[in-house]
Amino acid sequence: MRLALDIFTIVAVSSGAFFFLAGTVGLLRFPDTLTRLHALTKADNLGLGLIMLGLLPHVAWPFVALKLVAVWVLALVASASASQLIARKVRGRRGS
Amino acid sequence: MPEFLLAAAGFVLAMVALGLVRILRGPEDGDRMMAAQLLGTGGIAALLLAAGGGLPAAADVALTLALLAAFASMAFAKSGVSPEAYDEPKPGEKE
Amino acid sequence: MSVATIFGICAAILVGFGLFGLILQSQPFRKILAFNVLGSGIFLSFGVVARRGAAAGMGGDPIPQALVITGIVVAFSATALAVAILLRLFEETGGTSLQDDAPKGSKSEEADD
Amino acid sequence: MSSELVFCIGLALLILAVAGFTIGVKEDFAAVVGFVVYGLLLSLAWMSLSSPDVALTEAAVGGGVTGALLLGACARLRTREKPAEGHRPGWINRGAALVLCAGISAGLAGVVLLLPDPAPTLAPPAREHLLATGLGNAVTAVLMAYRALDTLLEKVVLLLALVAVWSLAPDRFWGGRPAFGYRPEPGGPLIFLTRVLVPVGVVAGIYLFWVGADAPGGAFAGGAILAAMAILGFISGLSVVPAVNGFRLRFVLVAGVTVFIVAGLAGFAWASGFLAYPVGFAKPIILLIELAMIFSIGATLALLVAGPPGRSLKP
Repeated sequence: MRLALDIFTIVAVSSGAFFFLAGTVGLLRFPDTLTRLHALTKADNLGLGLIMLGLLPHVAWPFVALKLVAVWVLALVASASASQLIARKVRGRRGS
Repeated sequence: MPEFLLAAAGFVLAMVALGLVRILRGPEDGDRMMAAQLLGTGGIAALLLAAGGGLPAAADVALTLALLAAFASMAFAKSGVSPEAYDEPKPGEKE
Repeated sequence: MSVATIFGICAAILVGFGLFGLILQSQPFRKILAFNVLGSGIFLSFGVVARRGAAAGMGGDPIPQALVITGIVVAFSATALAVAILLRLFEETGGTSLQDDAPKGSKSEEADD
Repeated sequence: MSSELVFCIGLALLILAVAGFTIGVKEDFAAVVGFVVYGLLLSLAWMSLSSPDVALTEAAVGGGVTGALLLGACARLRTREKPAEGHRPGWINRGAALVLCAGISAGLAGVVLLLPDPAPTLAPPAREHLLATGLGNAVTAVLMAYRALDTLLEKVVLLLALVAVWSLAPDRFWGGRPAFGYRPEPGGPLIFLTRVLVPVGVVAGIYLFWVGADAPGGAFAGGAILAAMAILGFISGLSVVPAVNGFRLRFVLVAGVTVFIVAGLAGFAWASGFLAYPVGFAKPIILLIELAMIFSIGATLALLVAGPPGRSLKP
């Protein structure tokens, strides 16, 4: 059981870290602002989510686990809306 | 396992740190803001990974950071709009 | 080599960076930022002292930590005041240069906020 | 070398790089973004130094209200053409400054490295008297009991700073609303986000104050989060910055200091002197003071960001 959980953690955290790698590569290599934004959201949502998922078996108390889920949900809502805001700002500057 | 989590924390931090090159290069302010946003998320991940789920306080710090993660972006979104949008006098206000 | 040593050196260099920016940046806005970097370097060195004083089952000496907590908030209020002064200056004169009516070489009134 | 050390070295280098960037970069906006990032990294550093209370405060102040303040200021300063670059200091001056700063850094680093090895610490006495306060968090005990006078004066400093900011208002705006805040855009993401985040943030702020008695947290971190939520309301346009001469606003602003002073004076009656707490009742009194403080701190920080009264930028 222990081993299975550890393997689960390693897989989840590694894939989360991969999304951060992908997000960074996208942020650096993609040609314009809006496509970069697309790369960023992947890291924000999936990367953090997978890492949280991987950490869940390791937390000491259920309440802390709840907080981790709350962190992810907050980050999800916040980063999705923030991306919208940044995109609108970028588009607004181009449009006018 | 703690070693692995710490290594993962280092990796994530290194990745988002690389992303900071965008602050340097721009070219638009939006790009710079994005790098900060990415570092915010990556910082939360690194913080929790480094604590390895052990420290309850780390979850509180992460919660604070997550709550304020989009804060700078939100302030940025409005920052170009001048507050003069606010101009007409309101009733009951001293002039 | 310990965590405290690493951040101690980091804090010392931060203070140097901040001071350098404070002296050499010509725009007051940037001086404010530099001043904050300087301040946070000093806070961090407090943190190092706290960390080295770990005893009695605590991760660090609580007194420097408490000092830093109040310090962070006071540093913020000083920054807010400096920014407000700067914006007012900008409103009045249309610029933020400190050099216009001051003799060259005398640098800052912002510096000691 | 353990992997923790490697992580810390990496973090320290990153902090230095971002700090150097903030100081040296040409664009003001890039410097501000760098500074926001820098605050976030510092909060990680505080966690590594096992000071979670400071990490919380730094996260809330550095990541929240400071970012809003500086981004707003930067945008306002950019609204017109930037004045011509100020005179650049000559090579001699730069060299002298470099030598001076390097010297100070080296001196400080030396002092840090040469600290006596069992470093002087007040942790044991702080731990010893913790029981008498009824608190579980030594940092809160220092702030609210052992060195309560410092905290009280620090609150007064915050108020003075706010008065100083307000006094920068032109006469014709005195008593009015700060020129901060925008019209709401119905249906925009900002409105949505504000509606989602503010309730969570208010709960989180009060939660931090509440657990601060026994675990990392406290009134300063909680107050800073409340301030951030108030600012969110202002920038989304869902709430309006109150006029500075409003009675209710001023009541909230001074509530923390007032409760603190009253509790301090009561110390003469129920214990041995100013800011002394009666045995067994220290914790409820401290919580009461903190409860008043968290709202005062929140209001003060939010209004510091909002700036002096004045509804138009036009001179």
